[in-house]
Amino acid sequence: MSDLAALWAASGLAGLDAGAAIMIGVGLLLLYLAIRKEFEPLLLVPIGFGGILANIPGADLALTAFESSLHGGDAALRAQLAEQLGLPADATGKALSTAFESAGVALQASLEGLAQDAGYSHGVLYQFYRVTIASGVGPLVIFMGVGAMTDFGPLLANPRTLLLGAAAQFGIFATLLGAVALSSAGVFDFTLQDAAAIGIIGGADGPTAIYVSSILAPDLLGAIAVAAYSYMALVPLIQPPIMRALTTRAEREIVMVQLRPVGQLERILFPLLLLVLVALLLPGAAPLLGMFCFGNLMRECGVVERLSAAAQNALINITTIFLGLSVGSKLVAGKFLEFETLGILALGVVAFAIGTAAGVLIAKLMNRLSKTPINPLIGAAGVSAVPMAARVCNRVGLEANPHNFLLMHAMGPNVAGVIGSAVAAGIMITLLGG
Amino acid sequence: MSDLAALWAASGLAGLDAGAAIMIGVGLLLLYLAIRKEFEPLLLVPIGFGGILANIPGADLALTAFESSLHGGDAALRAQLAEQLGLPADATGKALSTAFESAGVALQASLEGLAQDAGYSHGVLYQFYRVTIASGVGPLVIFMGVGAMTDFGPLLANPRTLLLGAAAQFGIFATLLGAVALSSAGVFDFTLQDAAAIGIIGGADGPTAIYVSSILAPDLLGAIAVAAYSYMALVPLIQPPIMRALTTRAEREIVMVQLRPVGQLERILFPLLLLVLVALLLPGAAPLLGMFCFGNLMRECGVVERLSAAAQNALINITTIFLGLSVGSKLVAGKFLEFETLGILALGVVAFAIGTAAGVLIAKLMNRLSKTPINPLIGAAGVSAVPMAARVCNRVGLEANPHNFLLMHAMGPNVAGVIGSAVAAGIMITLLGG
Amino acid sequence: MSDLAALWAASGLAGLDAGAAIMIGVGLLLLYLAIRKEFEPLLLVPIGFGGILANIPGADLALTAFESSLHGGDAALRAQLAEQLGLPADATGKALSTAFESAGVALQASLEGLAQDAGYSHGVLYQFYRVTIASGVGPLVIFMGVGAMTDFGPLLANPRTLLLGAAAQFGIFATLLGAVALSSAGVFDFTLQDAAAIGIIGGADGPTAIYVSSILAPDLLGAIAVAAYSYMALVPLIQPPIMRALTTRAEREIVMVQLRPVGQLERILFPLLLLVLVALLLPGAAPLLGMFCFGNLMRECGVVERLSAAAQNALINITTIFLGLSVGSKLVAGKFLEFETLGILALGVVAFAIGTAAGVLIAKLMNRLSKTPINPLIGAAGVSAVPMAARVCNRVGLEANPHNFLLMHAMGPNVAGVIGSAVAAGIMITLLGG
Amino acid sequence: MEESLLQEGLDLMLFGMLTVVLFLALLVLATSALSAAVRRFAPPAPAPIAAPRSDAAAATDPSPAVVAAITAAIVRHRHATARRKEGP
Amino acid sequence: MEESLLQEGLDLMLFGMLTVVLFLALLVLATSALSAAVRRFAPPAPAPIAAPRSDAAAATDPSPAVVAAITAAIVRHRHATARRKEGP
Amino acid sequence: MEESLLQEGLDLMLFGMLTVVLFLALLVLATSALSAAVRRFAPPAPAPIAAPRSDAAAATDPSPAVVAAITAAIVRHRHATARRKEGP
Ligand code: NA
Ligand code: NA
Ligand code: NA
Repeated sequence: MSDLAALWAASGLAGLDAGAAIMIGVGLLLLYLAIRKEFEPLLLVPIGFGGILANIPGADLALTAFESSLHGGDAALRAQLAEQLGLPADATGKALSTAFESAGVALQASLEGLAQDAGYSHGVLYQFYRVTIASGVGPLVIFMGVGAMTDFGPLLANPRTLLLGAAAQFGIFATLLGAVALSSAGVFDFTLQDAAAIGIIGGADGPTAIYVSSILAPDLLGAIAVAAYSYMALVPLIQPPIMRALTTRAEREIVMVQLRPVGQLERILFPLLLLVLVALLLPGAAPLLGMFCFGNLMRECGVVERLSAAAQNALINITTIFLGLSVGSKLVAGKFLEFETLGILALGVVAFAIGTAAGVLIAKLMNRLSKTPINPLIGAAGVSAVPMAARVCNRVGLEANPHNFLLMHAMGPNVAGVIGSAVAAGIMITLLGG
Repeated sequence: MSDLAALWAASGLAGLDAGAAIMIGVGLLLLYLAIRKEFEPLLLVPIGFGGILANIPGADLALTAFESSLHGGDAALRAQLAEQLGLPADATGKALSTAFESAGVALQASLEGLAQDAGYSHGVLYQFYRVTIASGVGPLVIFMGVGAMTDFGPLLANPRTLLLGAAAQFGIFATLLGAVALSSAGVFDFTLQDAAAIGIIGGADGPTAIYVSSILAPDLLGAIAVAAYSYMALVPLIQPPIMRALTTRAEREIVMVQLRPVGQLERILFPLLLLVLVALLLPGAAPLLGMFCFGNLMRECGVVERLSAAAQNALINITTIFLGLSVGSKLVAGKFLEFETLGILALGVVAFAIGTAAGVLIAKLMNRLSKTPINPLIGAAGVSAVPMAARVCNRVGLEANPHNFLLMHAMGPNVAGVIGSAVAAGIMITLLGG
Repeated sequence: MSDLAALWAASGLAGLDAGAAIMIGVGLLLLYLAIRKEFEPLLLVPIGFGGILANIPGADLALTAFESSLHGGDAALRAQLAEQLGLPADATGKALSTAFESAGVALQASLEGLAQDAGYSHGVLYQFYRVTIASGVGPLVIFMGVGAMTDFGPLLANPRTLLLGAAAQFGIFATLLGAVALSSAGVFDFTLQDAAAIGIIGGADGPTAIYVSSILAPDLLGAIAVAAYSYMALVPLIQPPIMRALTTRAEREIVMVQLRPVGQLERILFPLLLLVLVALLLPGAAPLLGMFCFGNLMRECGVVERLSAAAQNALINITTIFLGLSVGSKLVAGKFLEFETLGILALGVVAFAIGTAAGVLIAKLMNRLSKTPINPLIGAAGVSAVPMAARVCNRVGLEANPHNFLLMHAMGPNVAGVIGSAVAAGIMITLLGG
Repeated sequence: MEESLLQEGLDLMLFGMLTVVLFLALLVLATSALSAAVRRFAPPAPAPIAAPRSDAAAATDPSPAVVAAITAAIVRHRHATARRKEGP
Repeated sequence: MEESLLQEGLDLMLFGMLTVVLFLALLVLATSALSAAVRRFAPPAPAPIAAPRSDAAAATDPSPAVVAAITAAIVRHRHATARRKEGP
Repeated sequence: MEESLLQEGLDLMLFGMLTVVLFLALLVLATSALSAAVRRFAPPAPAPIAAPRSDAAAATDPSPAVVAAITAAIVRHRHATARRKEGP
């Protein structure tokens, strides 16, 4: 009979609390959005599934050995852990967790060792998290693959569009300020680091958002990644009203000059130029932009097709699977079902809207100052969300003039937006990280 | 001349003992079976080769730095290690090993550090083992890939066949009892954990067997994995006599109802349904079945083809290479050339036989109770060994009726057997693990 | 304003010293050679790019947390680190580094932990280095892939060519002696380990050179890998003059006997034979030749096509990317811009030349002793540099006799050279490693 | 230990087998309910069970000779890409 | 903390946005200079911007039917290779 | 150190080179014996040395035009699959 009792005690139903149930529901909702609504499915399918796995009561897939041991009923072990942390033997699990997080690396390792000695082990999702996100490697490898998939041709043909990519980053910084203002007003309790990580949602770049929040605000990573990918998927709904509101029909009808052809040498030299500028001026952006330029150089140099193909296929796909599951491992009730998450979701959509507006307005300004016409719609592509935002520009443009194809013109600001948010990320990590 | 002496002392011939020579022979035998007899070559080629590499005298490829240092002649280091382990300075290597295994994580790390300081390093096969098996990650990634390759259509068209997959797991538990009985009788010396890991051979599922024994009985892992894959390859020899003995010709001639088509929505919802049931009732099975369902969802959802292809190709192939070599690293003389290994091999084949018989008999029972005809041969497919067992059913069925194709009907119990043994694995890990 | 000051302090321009600037130039030069001159681009593109990334001032991508912390200005942390290392609180960064390198594993881990507690983290290139090179795994995986790409047919058809592969390794040992002689003469300051690692450049095998120097001379790894790959690319320039100087036109015109067909069974048994010989006689070569034989067995056995394809494509390409970046991480000014590097470059080209000459001369000798004709040009292919050296033989042979195709005949010594340098590597690691 | 090893093994067998059967029986019920619900509320377009999605694409059915030629080309292509162009 | 959180946020916004704009403006200048230099000293052979290198290979332009057949064959081939031949 | 560095280097060269030559000479003998045994006890079906297994499949030998079309299709297919459909 003891077996039956043990099985029941270990079963999910016995351990299920409201938080875990809600989070499993959130995971299913993300899967629904990803599969049925095609919301960025490459990331949201693994994230949603990882979120469900992380919340299975009793399985502890997203926990370290130490965290698992706090769920277990071993009083002697607990007293031992508490003693090492300088707490009384009857300290709550919450108190032990908090003390653990502020402990040093050596003490943490020692506590994990004690938990492992007692038979607890690291959950598999935690192991994925440690290797792909805590190390910082996962988003960088994705970024390398994105670089290997990126065509800088349209940008090189019209380098002015880099300014549109810069303008759209205003969404990031305005949102940062908004988060800080809401905290100052006492609505939320975000630190400056939290605010920066939330702002980066406005960069509309998944790996950048994951990278920044893994450094500045790991506790918010789940909510930030979900918001970033969800809003990237919602770009076709969020952007068009703003684009229409800020432009006249005449502006939307502007036909742009045919892009000149770009040769291979320019394509090879551009990632190196960008790398050197980053190296000299913004080393904080070097991990992200360095890997991005490396991927792009492999693509364009024409002599390492094997490596470029690996970066664009096997490597990025494998990394995406584990990165998604790892992000999902952060969707645990204690960290996601907080009032702050609502703030993150609200601020995220504001960030997208401001970025879109800034891009369009600067494009209008450039149109005044320059004699080469720019259709202001392509400013909206500066938020990145490659290539969705560029397609939205194209579609809104076609509404105004059915013969005016803006897609290629919008690809310039679109990839410029990737560079822009990586630059913004580098600045924030330099000033707030460490 | 000292060079010559050093080379000779380091050479394999100087260090070769009978155990290593026999194990190299065992490795060559596995390669012969894999290549010439096509015994599950995807696993047995790496396992056999890894077994040879692990037994090269003096190369210490499968050993940690600490284990390597015990082979070295450094008396001062040895005294230091013995002192930390609380043993006298002249303790034997065996005594040091035993003390090391029962030491805590912190002390083990400290001893490994001392050995590394003295110039010893972890062997490459040990490193593969630590990353793919000790972490538990390798079998889970394989299981994800298997999920991405699994077609649940036949099972969904005829869900009753899940019961056949359940019935065949009787082989697992009967073998467990047999192993325990032999231990009680004093023939072998298996613990309950060992018995459970041996029983899982009857699950006819390689990754499940490796996963369970890596947790419950790491010392037996080599023998268990070799038995599991060898008997999976022998399914065409083991099963038909049992199938024929337990059925009449009339039963073998039964023609089954054509399977109904299964739509995509059912295919998408099934892995989610299974996941939720596992989450609520059997969290111990969550790692295995969670990854399996994740792979299957990627396959069926239709929006992440890139990831599904990666899981089915690059990722599973790469993991298989390293998993096989890691299993091979456990084929060292000291652990494999034991009387227990004979017991494992004998019990393994019994497990297959009992599982086959149980599947066939329950299919006959279902045939009595239900009016929809079931050909009892397909019960044998419930052991899994996908898709070999289903092909065997088809072949034995064609002997009786050359126009009766059972393949698709047998795929239902076949994949049900995968679920069934993962469930059994979860129960055993919950009750006996940790 | 403090932000502006912080950004400037963190910027590359503020931190740029001459060494870093020169090394960035070296990285760009390597990229130029790789892309424009097609110098082994698969390795030199990642190595060159990694070299640039490693030298970005302030980004610390190639440093551990401890090393990064020495660049930071935290005096309290520094005093703490110095105290643990038994140094005065005002010790220089150089002194701390030196003390760290000679500290034990446990103390190093503790110091890294302190640096991480203070907010420093391991750079991404350092993480790649630790996983692919420090562990020894990267070169071995590449070697497995090379094995899976290697056709031993020509070698099996004419096994005598193995002796040419042996002869060409004289380049390795002569260079070792040269390096030692220069050190004895006081020109350089190479240890015996350094000399061996430099000599291995003459093996003309990238992964072997990286593997050996990662064990015997990690500080020289960057220069050695760059020299090895550069000279492999320069084989078409280095070898022909030597080949022409040492042979008469009549010798170069020798037509060789058509190679016999080689069956699958021989192809399967050869890697096993080689493995057994290595196991018995030279376990020090077991990691390299074991993985090489494993790859070749997967290729030839015909039953694991999936695994062979993975080893030849996804796995080797992914590993090449990270291995190249990791080698690049060793191209930091402090270690590369030394007078020793010039010595390595000079000795490397000598090694190639001696190896080429030895191969040709032994082929001439064999031609005297045997009645089956051997074109002495194919002796030059014994240095390996697969398949470039074989192509060079073919080209030089065609100059003498436009109808004499030596390519297939040269493939025998070419792959024999791979075995030969792995054997030499094993000897050196056995005698000098640990 | 209050129970003998054999008793423990017997317990484990009984509970284990029972749990496996109950779990899979529950899965039969749940799957049947799921299928019924799906077929009621979202009837799928009929598609033969043995045909994976990709076969639909293959329905244009090129002649075996063409398939053979194509396969050869693919093999050759793969082989070519797998070749060791430069010795890594 | 001498500054309020809000003040810090405002500073960060101003400096951050300014740096982004300046960096990308510098990149505009550098890129334009680069392009000018390349087109002056190493004029590229003209190639339409929208055409990636691989399209050149596609210029033989097989008929849609042939492409469909080939695609089907590739899919079938991939499917076949992806199949679980032996249960790993 | 009883020997000078130079003496050690010389020793290492002599022993190293000798070992390499002896090992590969032994391999020549063993390989020759292996080949003789295989050809005696299991004579292989003759196959030209330069033809890897896959070329057998290519023996149906489609015309260059067909191969070109197929290659284009494969390249296009690969390119298409490599494209960044959704921005990961
Ligand atoms: Na952006
Ligand atoms: Na099973
Ligand atoms: Na060589």
